[in-house]
Amino acid sequence: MFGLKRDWTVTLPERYFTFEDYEGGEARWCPGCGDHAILTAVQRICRDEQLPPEQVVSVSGIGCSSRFPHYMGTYGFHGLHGRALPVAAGVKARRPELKVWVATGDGDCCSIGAGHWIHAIRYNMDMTVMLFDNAIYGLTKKQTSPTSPKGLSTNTHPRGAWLPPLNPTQATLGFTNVSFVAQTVDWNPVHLHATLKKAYEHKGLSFVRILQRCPTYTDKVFDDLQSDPRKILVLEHERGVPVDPALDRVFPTRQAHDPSDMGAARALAARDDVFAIGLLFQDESCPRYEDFTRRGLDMSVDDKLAGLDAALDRFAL
Amino acid sequence: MFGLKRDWTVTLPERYFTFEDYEGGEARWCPGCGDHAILTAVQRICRDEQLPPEQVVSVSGIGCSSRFPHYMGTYGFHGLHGRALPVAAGVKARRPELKVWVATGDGDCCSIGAGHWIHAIRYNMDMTVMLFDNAIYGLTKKQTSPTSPKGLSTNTHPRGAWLPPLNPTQATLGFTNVSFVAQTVDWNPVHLHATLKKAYEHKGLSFVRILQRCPTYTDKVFDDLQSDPRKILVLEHERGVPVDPALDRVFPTRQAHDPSDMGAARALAARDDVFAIGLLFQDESCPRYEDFTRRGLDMSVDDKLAGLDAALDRFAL
Amino acid sequence: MNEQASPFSPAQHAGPTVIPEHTVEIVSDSGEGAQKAGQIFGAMSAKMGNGVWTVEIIPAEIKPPARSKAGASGIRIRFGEKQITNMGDEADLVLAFNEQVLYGRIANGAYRPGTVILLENKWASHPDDTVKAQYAAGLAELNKRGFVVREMALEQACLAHTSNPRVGKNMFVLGMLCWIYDRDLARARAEINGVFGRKGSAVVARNVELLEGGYQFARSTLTDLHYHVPPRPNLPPQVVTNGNEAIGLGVMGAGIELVSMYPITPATSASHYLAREIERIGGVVHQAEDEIAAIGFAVGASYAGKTACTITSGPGMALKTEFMGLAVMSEVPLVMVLVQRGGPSTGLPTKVEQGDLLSAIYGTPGDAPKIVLAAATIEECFHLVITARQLAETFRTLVILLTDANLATGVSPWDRPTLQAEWMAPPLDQAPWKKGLAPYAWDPATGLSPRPIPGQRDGMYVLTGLAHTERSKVAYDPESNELGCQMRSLKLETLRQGLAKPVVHGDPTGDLLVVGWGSTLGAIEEAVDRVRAKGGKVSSVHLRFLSPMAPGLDEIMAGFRQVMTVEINYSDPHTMAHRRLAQLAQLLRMEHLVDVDSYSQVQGQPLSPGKIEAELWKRLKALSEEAA
Amino acid sequence: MNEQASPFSPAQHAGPTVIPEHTVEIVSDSGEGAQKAGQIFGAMSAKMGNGVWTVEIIPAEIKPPARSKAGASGIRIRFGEKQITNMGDEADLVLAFNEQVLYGRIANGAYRPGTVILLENKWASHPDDTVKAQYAAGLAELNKRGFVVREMALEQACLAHTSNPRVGKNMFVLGMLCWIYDRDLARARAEINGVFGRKGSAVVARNVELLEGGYQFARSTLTDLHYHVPPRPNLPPQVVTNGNEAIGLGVMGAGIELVSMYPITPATSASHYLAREIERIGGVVHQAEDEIAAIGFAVGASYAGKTACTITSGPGMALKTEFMGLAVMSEVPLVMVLVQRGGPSTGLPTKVEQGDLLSAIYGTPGDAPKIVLAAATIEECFHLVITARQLAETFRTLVILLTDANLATGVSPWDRPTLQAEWMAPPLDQAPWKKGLAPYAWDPATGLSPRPIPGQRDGMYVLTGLAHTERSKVAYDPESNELGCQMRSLKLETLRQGLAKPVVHGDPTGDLLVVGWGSTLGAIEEAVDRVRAKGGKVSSVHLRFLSPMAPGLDEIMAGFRQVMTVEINYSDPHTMAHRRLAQLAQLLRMEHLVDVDSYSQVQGQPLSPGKIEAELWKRLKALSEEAA
Ligand SMILES: Cc1ncc(C[n+]2csc(CCOP(=O)(O)OP(=O)(O)O)c2C)c(N)n1
Ligand SMILES: Cc1ncc(C[n+]2csc(CCOP(=O)(O)OP(=O)(O)O)c2C)c(N)n1
Ligand code: SF4
Ligand code: SF4
Ligand SMILES: [Mg+2]
Ligand SMILES: [Mg+2]
Repeated sequence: MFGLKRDWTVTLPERYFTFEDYEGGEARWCPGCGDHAILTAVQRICRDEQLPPEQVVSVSGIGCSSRFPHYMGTYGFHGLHGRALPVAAGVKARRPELKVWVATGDGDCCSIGAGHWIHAIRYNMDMTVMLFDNAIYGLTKKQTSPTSPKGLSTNTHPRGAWLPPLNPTQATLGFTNVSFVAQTVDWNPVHLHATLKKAYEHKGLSFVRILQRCPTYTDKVFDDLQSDPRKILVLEHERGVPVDPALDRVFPTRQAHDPSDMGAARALAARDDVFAIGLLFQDESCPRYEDFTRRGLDMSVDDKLAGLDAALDRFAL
Repeated sequence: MFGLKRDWTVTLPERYFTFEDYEGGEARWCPGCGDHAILTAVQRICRDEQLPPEQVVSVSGIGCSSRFPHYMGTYGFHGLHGRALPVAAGVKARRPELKVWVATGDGDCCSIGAGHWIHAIRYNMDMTVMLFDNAIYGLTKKQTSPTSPKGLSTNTHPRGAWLPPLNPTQATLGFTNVSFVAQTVDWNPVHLHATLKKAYEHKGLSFVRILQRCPTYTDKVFDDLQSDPRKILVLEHERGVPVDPALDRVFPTRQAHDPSDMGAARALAARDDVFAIGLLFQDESCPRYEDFTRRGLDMSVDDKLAGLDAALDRFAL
Repeated sequence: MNEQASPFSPAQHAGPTVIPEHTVEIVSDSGEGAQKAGQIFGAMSAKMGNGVWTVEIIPAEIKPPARSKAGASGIRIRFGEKQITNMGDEADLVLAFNEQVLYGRIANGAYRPGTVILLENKWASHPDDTVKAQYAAGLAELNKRGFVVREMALEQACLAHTSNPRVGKNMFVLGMLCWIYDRDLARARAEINGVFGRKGSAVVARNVELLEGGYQFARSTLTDLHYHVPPRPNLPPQVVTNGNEAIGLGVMGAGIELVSMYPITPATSASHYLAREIERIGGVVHQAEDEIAAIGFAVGASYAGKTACTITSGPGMALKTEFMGLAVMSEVPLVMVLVQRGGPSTGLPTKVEQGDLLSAIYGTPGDAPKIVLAAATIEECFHLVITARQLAETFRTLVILLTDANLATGVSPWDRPTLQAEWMAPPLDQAPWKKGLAPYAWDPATGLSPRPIPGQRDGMYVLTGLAHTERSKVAYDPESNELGCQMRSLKLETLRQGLAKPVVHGDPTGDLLVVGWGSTLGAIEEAVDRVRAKGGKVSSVHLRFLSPMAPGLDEIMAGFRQVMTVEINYSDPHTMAHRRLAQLAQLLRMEHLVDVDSYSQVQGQPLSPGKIEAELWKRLKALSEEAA
Repeated sequence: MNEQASPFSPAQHAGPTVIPEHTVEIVSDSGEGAQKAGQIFGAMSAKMGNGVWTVEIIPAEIKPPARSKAGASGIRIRFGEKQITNMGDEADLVLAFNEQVLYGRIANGAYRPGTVILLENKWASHPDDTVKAQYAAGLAELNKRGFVVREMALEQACLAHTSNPRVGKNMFVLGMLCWIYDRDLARARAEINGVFGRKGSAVVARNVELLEGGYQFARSTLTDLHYHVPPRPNLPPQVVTNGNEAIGLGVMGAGIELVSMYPITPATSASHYLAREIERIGGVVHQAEDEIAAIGFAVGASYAGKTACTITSGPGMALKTEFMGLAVMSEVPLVMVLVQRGGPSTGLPTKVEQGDLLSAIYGTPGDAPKIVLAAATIEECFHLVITARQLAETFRTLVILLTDANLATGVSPWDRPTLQAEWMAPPLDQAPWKKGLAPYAWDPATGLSPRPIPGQRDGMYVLTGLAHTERSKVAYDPESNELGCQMRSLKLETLRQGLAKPVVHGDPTGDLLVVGWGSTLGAIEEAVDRVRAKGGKVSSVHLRFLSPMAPGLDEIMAGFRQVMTVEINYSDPHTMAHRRLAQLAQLLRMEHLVDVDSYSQVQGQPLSPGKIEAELWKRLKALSEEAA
């Protein structure tokens, strides 16, 4: 941020933002909820990037995770269940300069919002989409979500969920115009931060699935991964999510993976013996929808009036 | 159908159904529309299988293709745009014995119905889903569909569609619990019939994407494939769609493909130099949702009353 | 005016009969060009100063078979010496390319005994006996109904000018109409040039030849069919559009830079028009993945300070219901144009109905007061979009603008608007927000509040659909919820108080008052005028604001013995003791406790002035019997 | 009854004061077990023959921080010698584990001057000075408001029986209540055994010890707080449920074999209950991917001849709007239970409101007549599901059953129903369909028609949401559309004519008539009774059928000088000249042209009898002043 210059001065920005500038109301998630860590990671990135809070918009649907905007000190849109992505796309359409973070749950994104999910990936508008995957409906108190493991007992499937869980990462990798897909876990702040930062830097829609602990309703679903960290497969690549040395002890299992290799990415996403974290796929060359929707933004009122006049001419007698 | 017995008699079914039994009103698609061929193929299969027309339900959304049920002589449900799949699933839920055909368009299935599409695949209920992919909104007169090729001029994108087309087959192969995915083209009745027959025989949801000509609005989109039939890659496998020798001259390009190989299936789906027809993937072991929803179907009224009484007991003072 | 004296110019013929107006139809199989001929005839008539209303007759299928009832494709042109506001009553003259396509029109009540039908007669000698028999039967049927059928060898006559009369006969027919209605052939040639010019001079020449051939043919064979419809004097500059094009122009006029839509009939053609044209004002059309996403995208853009609208029809609105509630609750300005069609459910997608009034007003769960307007004319389709945008932003809410298939597909000239810069949305405000000012700093007297826009420093807030305080903080306490509800409701009252009293058409008192809304304006006023001309004491009032309703209706209604609405939506027949009434009637009764009755139909058709007139006489008669 | 004489049995103590009823609250931080204690107390009281209404106080967050206003978690128990139909007015007695959790309750008007508050006082000596100060300030505030605060060292006293008083004190408090309200301790022990039995005898013993400790503690420290509430005589067998459980039981009683839902508060708990229990009748619960799919799945199952329902709340209904139209249009029987919550939009998801009446009736574009019922009691939640299923199948349409968060979460005993086989849906009819009989062979007198089911030979038809003939053939002609609309509307009239005239509560004539619907029944009638007991001429009538409305209301209303509705949805305050009224008031005005006024609130709370009573007196006073 502040680099020392030749004359030993630093350039101080006109406004300097602290972490607190990105804090909204007190976060009211349960103690131990993974959402806290995700919030902190995003706030840190905003601070590190010195984003003017008024230039940031966080958009969400409905769910525990979708309370996210309320806890940010930026502009926010806490909308309707499942509809974060269309709203976020609308925000970007004619305000491409705004920085957009999308917080969505596994129910919000993969169940009621699934149709928008496919299409948001295809629009590939520049925003960071965080899938808070706690494998459950949290806010409504423990119903099966598409990512709930088979057999999980919930209030809607008290004798165990019937179907194998949807794999959001694998699904996303099958959609069209997908430009950035990563995975991480809430319980490693270092990798979480690094992944979200990489996602933030990506030009296009970055889709980050975050395994998110819900101690209240699914305290056991990630037990496997947490008790045996070797099941976490850290992806390594020079163009991938940077792997902090601090991770060496925590997550010893590693694999080199070139994020431009879609076939390998899909294979990694499909594995159920390990959970791959890091950047699975990136392609910065995918067209971005805002490059179409921004057209005409700079037109003056006079130009518009002239345009309308010409439009009327075509109907004139 | 009629096998000669040892005593030179044949067993005649009590009722014998002719092709006409599966015909509804006169099909009112445009002359040359690919929908006609699909209808005929389904009617043939119903006849060949001697399905009592009252045991067959064809379900659709809204679109040209969704007129399909009206032209069948069976039960039918011509519902809402994008909602064929939930309705079909509801039909099967407690009537697993009914034979269900679903007719859906590229707009119906992949745009407004996309969320249901993902979940219907996951439910994997025993039905045959035919995606009539004409790369356009036909009924509403030429708007861009998710599968419209980039650059196609339509009424909503008169200067050409902006985004690369969604690949429905590739997407489906990324969903969870997918059990049958095939592709074919309307203009080869032999392969079309063979593919739909294979799909019909599959126990679970069979998803068949059919390239369907719309001479009225997208007369050129399949020109490439039609003018150069070598671009059609016919998949061959003993467990695949049987390849009729009649196809040898028409579609010379062949490839062996084991339909249990998901990786290869995804790679085939992604190819844009050729269009693979035949069975891309099949897995009969996927759980079927109706096996859960059918539970309790055989309970008598007395049993139910006793059950309810016991339920009340739990609240009794 | 064309200076050259044409050999076919009307002046050379002795006296056409002067008539105030006529209604003509050209009816054919799909693909025979009837619409093109009618459009040119309508445009010519408008340019010659007539009032004109044209409406296309569209088959339900995309490519219906030839010679089928359901396949009727064509056009109706009503034109006259005054402004024409609706498609009128039964046609005076019909040009038909076969007899089958007439049946559907007859079922729609498009003709009356006396209607002259010029009928292609090649079917009488058709090789297929079925066709021959059909034709004979059709002819008998038409005659039985009292239509004046004149069989004509149209294609035969075309053969002198083209080898493919099926394709060329439309211009031949245009020529015939030019004779019959004393139109300037030079002007017709100019139109043909405009329409076919791009296809090269040979095409133009061929069509002009057919035109002139048709003119000559009619002049020699239809000497008695020769009319003159005088022009309207001193017309201001006009544009000719249908209602959806007017909506599109209105969107541009309002400076709405984002149109977020999902295709649905009959709304879509407005978006088609905009997809081609909106770049003229630097806007874009977004075709979303479904209607929910369409409105969500527009809401997102509007939240971000950009003017956005969504355009849809009934089933689309049904899907938008939840987002409509969010827009109202979180006070996001949004314009939704609702081009109504026949319902319920998929209903009659291409047909006329005004059936979505109550669902527009009441369709959102909870108390969701919003502004609902209805355009009564094609011209209003333009102007009310601009009004709607202003209202949406001033009142920070959802504004629904209702139109219907009748306006959407009707084509008519209207006064070319004088553009105003103020119509356009103001540029994005990015000045710092007043520190400490709440994002919903409701003025307790009006409910209005200024709105922070992302990018405005110190304006940061989190929009939510949950109950919230003026700081947009989620609040579950009784007071906050009550205050929010009150402020949203108060805005409607603020608007209501500012609305002008509706204007009565006709005398301010009398026996019968007709209240209408939307596209029925022209037909209602025409019917009222006819009844009044014959002494009936009837007046009408037409509402543009449905929610809130303008004040002053109480007093207006008090001046009449009976009040009724005329609408195109369902009401139970009079034979039922306990009737469910038409939609506006229900609203008026609730608001005003006046025993408002209704006359309505759900036939998928516009109401004709004649039908309304008949109903008015019936009511007047009942009233006078009651009085006696 | 427990035979053993307990050392603590009430008989040993001299005369508790006999009272007709009391309302008690236990309020705590989340996780302190207040609800469990209250539930046991409520169940005991019901078993002892009291009328009981318990309602849980639920924090908005899942795990709110301790000692926070928004974190209040607890329970209210109102019990008395008569049937208790609502949560009552201000509490008589409150047990509070800290002072902070009381603020929200005070804001909700839950207490009155004189309410006795037994308050944990450990905070007075808390190590954290802020807490100490908060406690002191709280105490002052409570006293200032006139509450009778008694500070008590509850946790301290628990220490004699447990090392973890935070967890155990709820049973201690239960013991205290047993003393205060003269409850049979043996019964309490039995309840504890029932609740904790699965956790082993040690747990039961620990809790029983706490119970008895609490009893002794109260007996020695609260000698003046000692009441007896006599039981109701001759009670038929009772079940105790909340409204959502009653819905679940009703679904089973109706033999509905498929519940297709998507989670949404406050509807979901009905589906939770069913997910556990519906297999008892061989049914299943389908959790769909969204609300649209949920209703679509149910519609598909119903089309296939299986009884299905969907259960939802406001935002869910908004999404179902389009399918609701299809069900009406294509005449698919369907029950939709709508558990209302605060709106509009996401609104107040856990709070009480009756705000979805108009959107249930009018929310579907086009004319979509459907049947709308509202349950007024928990018992009706059970019975009206059964009615709804019968209506849906007989009238071949959508039936919406309205309940609300008040019924959904209130717990009260009701008469155990005597089960009837006819309640259950009949078995699937697979007999051949009568050849040639149309799938919509509408009886022109009633609009009713028999329905073919897939699998029925010769019954094949294609259901469509397009306008269609009785053969279900798509039809765009005027007559077919009009006929279909009429038949669907006629069905409502057929039902209406069969409905019994609503019963007036109170005298058939008088000054003021209150019309209500839904969960307000108990509070309204209680208020009416109080006013009547003091001589006010007020009566009430409560509607179960909202669409169509039962006949006879006209005559009933004519017997009163003024008619008003009492509802929990938005209406403008009286200070506004032009008011938007509450929802039923709007409907009554429209149907009956009577100047119906409304009293309504949107505070997220049930209306208490006291509030209603006060309003009734205000109206009566105004009426008598008017008369003077
Ligand atoms: C239209 C609609 N349907 C249902 C709901 C109820 N609802 C709120 S959040 C939620 C699911 C939350 O699950 P998820 O998206 O996984 O988020 P989490 O709470 O687990 O973070 C549901 C069903 C709603 N608010 N709106
Ligand atoms: C809710 C809703 N939105 C929009 C429509 C209008 N609509 C009817 S069919 C259709 C698209 C048809 O395209 P596709 O699904 O590809 O079918 P095709 O006509 O090409 O066979 C649309 C948008 C509708 N009927 N309902
Ligand atoms: S319920 Fe689960 S997801 Fe929701 S806040 Fe609590 S821990 Fe987090
Ligand atoms: S418009 Fe296209 S898809 Fe529709 S019927 Fe005609 S050819 Fe077929
Ligand atoms: Mg979740
Ligand atoms: Mg299509």
